[in-house]
Amino acid sequence: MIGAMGFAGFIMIFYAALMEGLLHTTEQNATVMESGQFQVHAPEYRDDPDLYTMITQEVEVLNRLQANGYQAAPRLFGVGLAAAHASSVGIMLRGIDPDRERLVTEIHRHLLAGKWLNGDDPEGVVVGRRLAKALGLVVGDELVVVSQAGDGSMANELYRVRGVLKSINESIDRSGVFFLDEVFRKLMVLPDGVHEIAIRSPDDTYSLADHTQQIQNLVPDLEVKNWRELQPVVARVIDMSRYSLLLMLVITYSAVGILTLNGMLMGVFERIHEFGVVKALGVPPWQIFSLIAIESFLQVVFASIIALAAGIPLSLYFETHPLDLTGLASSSASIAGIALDPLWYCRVSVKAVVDPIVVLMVVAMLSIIYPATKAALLKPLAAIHHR
Amino acid sequence: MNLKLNHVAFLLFLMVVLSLTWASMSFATTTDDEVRARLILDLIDDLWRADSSESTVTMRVVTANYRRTVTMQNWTLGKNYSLVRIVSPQKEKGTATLKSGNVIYTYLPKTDRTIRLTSGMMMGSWMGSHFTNDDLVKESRMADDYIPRLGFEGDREGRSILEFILEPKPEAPVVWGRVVITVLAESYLPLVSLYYDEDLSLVRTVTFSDFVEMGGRTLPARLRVVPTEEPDEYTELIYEDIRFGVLVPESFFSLQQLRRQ
Amino acid sequence: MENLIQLRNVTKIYQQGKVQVHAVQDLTLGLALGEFSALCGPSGSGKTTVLNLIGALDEPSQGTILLEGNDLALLNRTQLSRLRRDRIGFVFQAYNLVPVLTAYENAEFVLALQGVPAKERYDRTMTILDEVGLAGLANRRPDELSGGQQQRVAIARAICPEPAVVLADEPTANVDTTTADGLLGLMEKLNDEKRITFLFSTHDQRVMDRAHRLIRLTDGQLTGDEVRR
Amino acid sequence: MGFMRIVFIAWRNLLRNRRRTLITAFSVAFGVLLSVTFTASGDYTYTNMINSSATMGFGHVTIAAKGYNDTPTLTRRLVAAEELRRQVLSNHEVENAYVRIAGQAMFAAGVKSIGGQVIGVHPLQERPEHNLFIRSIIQGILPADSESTGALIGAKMAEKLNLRLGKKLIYTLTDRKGDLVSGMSRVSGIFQTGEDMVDSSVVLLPINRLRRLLGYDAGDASLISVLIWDQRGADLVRQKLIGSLQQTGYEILTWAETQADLAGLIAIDRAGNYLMQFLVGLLIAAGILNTLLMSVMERTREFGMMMALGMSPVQVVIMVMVESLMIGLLGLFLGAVITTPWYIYMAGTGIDFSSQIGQDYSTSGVLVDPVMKFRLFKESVIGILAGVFILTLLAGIFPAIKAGRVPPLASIRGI
Repeated sequence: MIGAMGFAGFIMIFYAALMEGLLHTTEQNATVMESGQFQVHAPEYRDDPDLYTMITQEVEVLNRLQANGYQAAPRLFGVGLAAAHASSVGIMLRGIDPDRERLVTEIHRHLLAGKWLNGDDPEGVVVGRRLAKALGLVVGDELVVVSQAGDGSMANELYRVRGVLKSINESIDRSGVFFLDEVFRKLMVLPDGVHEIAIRSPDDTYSLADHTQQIQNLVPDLEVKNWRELQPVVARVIDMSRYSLLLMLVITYSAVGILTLNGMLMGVFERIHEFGVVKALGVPPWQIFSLIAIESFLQVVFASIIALAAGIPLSLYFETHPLDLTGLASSSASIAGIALDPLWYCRVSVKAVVDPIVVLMVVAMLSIIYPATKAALLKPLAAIHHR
Repeated sequence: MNLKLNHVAFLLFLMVVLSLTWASMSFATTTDDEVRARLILDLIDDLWRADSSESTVTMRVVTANYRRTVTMQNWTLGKNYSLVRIVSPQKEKGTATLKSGNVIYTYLPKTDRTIRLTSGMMMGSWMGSHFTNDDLVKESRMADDYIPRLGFEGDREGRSILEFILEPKPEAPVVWGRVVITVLAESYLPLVSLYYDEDLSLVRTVTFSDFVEMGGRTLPARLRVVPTEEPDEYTELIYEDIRFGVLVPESFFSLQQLRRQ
Repeated sequence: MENLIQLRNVTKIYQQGKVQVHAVQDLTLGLALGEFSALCGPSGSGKTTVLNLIGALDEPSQGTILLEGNDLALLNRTQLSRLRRDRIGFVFQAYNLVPVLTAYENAEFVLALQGVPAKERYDRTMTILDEVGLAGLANRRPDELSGGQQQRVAIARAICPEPAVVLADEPTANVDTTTADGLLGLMEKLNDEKRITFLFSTHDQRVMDRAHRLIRLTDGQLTGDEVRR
Repeated sequence: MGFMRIVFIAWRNLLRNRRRTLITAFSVAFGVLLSVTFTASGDYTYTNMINSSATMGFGHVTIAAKGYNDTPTLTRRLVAAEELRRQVLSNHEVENAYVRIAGQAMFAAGVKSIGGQVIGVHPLQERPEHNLFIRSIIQGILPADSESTGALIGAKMAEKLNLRLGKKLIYTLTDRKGDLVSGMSRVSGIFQTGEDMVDSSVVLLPINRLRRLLGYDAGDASLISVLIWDQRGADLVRQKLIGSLQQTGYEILTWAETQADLAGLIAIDRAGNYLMQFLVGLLIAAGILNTLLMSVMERTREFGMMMALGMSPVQVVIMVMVESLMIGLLGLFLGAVITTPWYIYMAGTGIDFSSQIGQDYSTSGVLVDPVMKFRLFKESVIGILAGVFILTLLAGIFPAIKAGRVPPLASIRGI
């Protein structure tokens, strides 16, 4: 009995942790992969991403954000052309500061081949997956980048492919070329200013909206958007998943509830004979009821301990050793253009651990009311002869 | 997806700009007006572009974000071939654009690469100017695409002028809704051309000035393009020198030649 | 008369915790066809052990047991299972009917195990039920029968397959005197009419009184063997 | 003892403790409900996504020029595509097939321009159910015929290029030799799928005009988009086409190859789905195991007695297994009873999440309606049935063996 309940609790904890992990991973993919949780732009930039619509005094802005606990990464963008092996493709040039970027996103971890940007290698660039395919690029290949620089001149320079990214999102896959920010500035003749600052909040204690407001207060003249506003489609997909997963969870909990009910009912009914004897010895009904209640409670507590003892370590294990579904997705998988990391992590949140235990306890205690009442009110003789 | 590719330098703006305006519209259609218009436009075209030419041009670009001045050399042969090579500034020296029929290449000396223009780059700015690459490519088709007629003939601002209205043919793949060209009545020298969109709103204005004698002809040495949306910006072309009838062989307009410094 | 059952120097030692219990010690005993005998002695004297050994439910630690001349030690589990099914009838102290089966179904249980065809099974079972006086209660479940009636079903179940011997472990322990008399009368009649061999274990005086042979056990040793009739 | 008798006794045993049997069966029934919920929403959603993506131009199966899938340029031609299409259509699995030209293009109007994707179609052949763009028309019509100057463009592109019905759209693309060519169309219709990416880049043009512009021969195209009756048959149809089509120089791909991202998403989602179902299955199996174990322990004496009477351990094991299976079957039955109304409701009406979610909802660039609905494939039903069957069988093994191990001795020594 305890074993069965403990097992149920264990499965529920693991299940809940997997669910949390799934939602969290999707959310992470939406933010940590590339966009960051928040982005700051010059007011008109998002409507018309012009090379000259920049955030000025970026050093001051970055410092202010960092002083308030936010990790912030500056980014520069430009459009141009990349040519290699006799073919050419339109590209989006992205100038970033790898040291700061690392604190905001995890794009540096999503390389298909080669290495991520490094300050020691100014000629090295990292390109998107489909772009590499379209141009037939492999790590080490030369790449000519052509663009119109900030002073109207022809920007063109020879680079070397340092790394090829895994699927990140549609835009990066097809056209992203990453440069060190100083390399980008030199090529594009843009001595100062940035187009975008991506931000990661230090903790989850505030809501997204609160953080957005707080950042807005720090940079009153700039436009601040959180990832839900930046990627409404992804936000909606996640919402939708959340609702359907919630539905699944409710149904699963009900199934566990029925099992527990079953177990508790059987457990009490089986011992009705015993209770009859106790009652014949003169124990009053309310004591019998409490006896059953306390016993059941202890059982559930034991079961919970088993559940926690088994469920938490397993979930924690899968928190660091994700289920690898890479083999299932032949090349990549994406939701609304955002690549999906085919690694399934557990996430051991308080909710994922407490909810199943609470459900278990509530169901168990509810389910003994009927048999315990019955046992308490039973006539001693009938009870002794019960089956 | 295709990006809005500005900034790939190409060619031979001269030829484009000019022939946009004065392309010889060589085939016959009906009205007397049209016949006359074609005749005059042919004359203008001859004025500018003999079988071959060699010229030096300075381009001045003024935008809200930068000003720049570029000097370049330009060769043409017939309607199909042209080659432009930048002489200054030093940073861009040697950058060259070759137009051969429908194909356009750009040579980048800094990286020693030649790039062929693709459809995605068509609407990009040429050399940071107010011309698009598309402007350069489209010229040869101007003749096929528009029907000219004389819209006005008489005095305007104290000068005797002719005003031609070019309407695109119904199925012509051109972006303009109408082009209006004003020339001096006695010399057929161009004064101004106006480009309208399909709703017949003015989109850009090209004015011609500084009529001087060059290469044995009288020509407007200065040409200025002003986009209607940004009236403070402009691109100006100034002819330093032009010679006609120079001997340039077809082989001159080759990829090998393009790379030659 | 040839021995139906032969125990030769049978010893059975149980390991109970750290203590070795000598349940049966060096017992030699023969049982003939048609006997109506009782193993008697106080609790713990080894009666049940002897029945278990004879019923092939347990193996002796030493000695040989022959049933109809077959050495039980030479048979494997399946053969023993078959032997029990075909040659031995059991009547238990606590009736031990299958609670979900009716009186009839319980009685025919072993016949069904033997794979006797349905028609024959029905005829034989109904005849026996009639003989034990339960023909009218054939469709009742055990919990709808009195203790005596349940034990009659158990007896019917034991004799239906016409076994060589019926082993009855304290058959009257759970019933009142009148019922016990009735049951003993029934078994006596079956022994008499059908020549079915019965071996009881008992410490019930009524049983001892009616047994034709009394085998006394004390602390697992044979202390008396008295043939009355 | 015959098998039927064992079944019979097992059945009686289950009836002995009806409440317990019923509750256990109900947990199985719940498992069925859960499994159906998981599987059916998956079956529905995946089919929906796959079919939607198939109607965005490439079909369930795509026949394209070799290498086209990797680098979809207009220089790669599928020669005599019209003839190939006729051959494809003779397969009865094929619902329809469309010859299309698809490639990158630059679209311009006035001084504005935008890069995008051109799809050349036969307007008279196209059917709305196989063409997302036609289904999504909000203004005007598809070009009248394959020679027409009309164009069907996305609402976002219309907005960006400032276009209305009847306005001129210039497109520039690279022809079969790689030269730049331009064409002109007038907007005949505007569509809106709700996804900005699609609505700002796709333009449908009459195929014959494109052919002339690109220098293609009359029967040439980029690809044949094959729509089949049932998306699950894509691989099969592909194999069949590979076997039956003459000519060479083309490749045949399924949606899983042309829409690898979508296939990946579905594969991962499905794996997650299975894992969740597996966990729930484990739970339910544990419930059955618990019940059976309890009932076996209760009946230790009974098993001992039966074996004393000559029943073999194997028969006892079978009996308990049969009990387990019966619980499973009963659970299936109850499951069908409680699942059917739920399924009927969900297959018909579904749960509408649109109040929680805005309108332009899409996944992997394929539109999905925000209604959670059900659909169950035959093989899924069989899967669920088999799953429950195996589950109850597995759950029964341990208690059954335990029952079979009961020594017959226990009975005689009892009470």
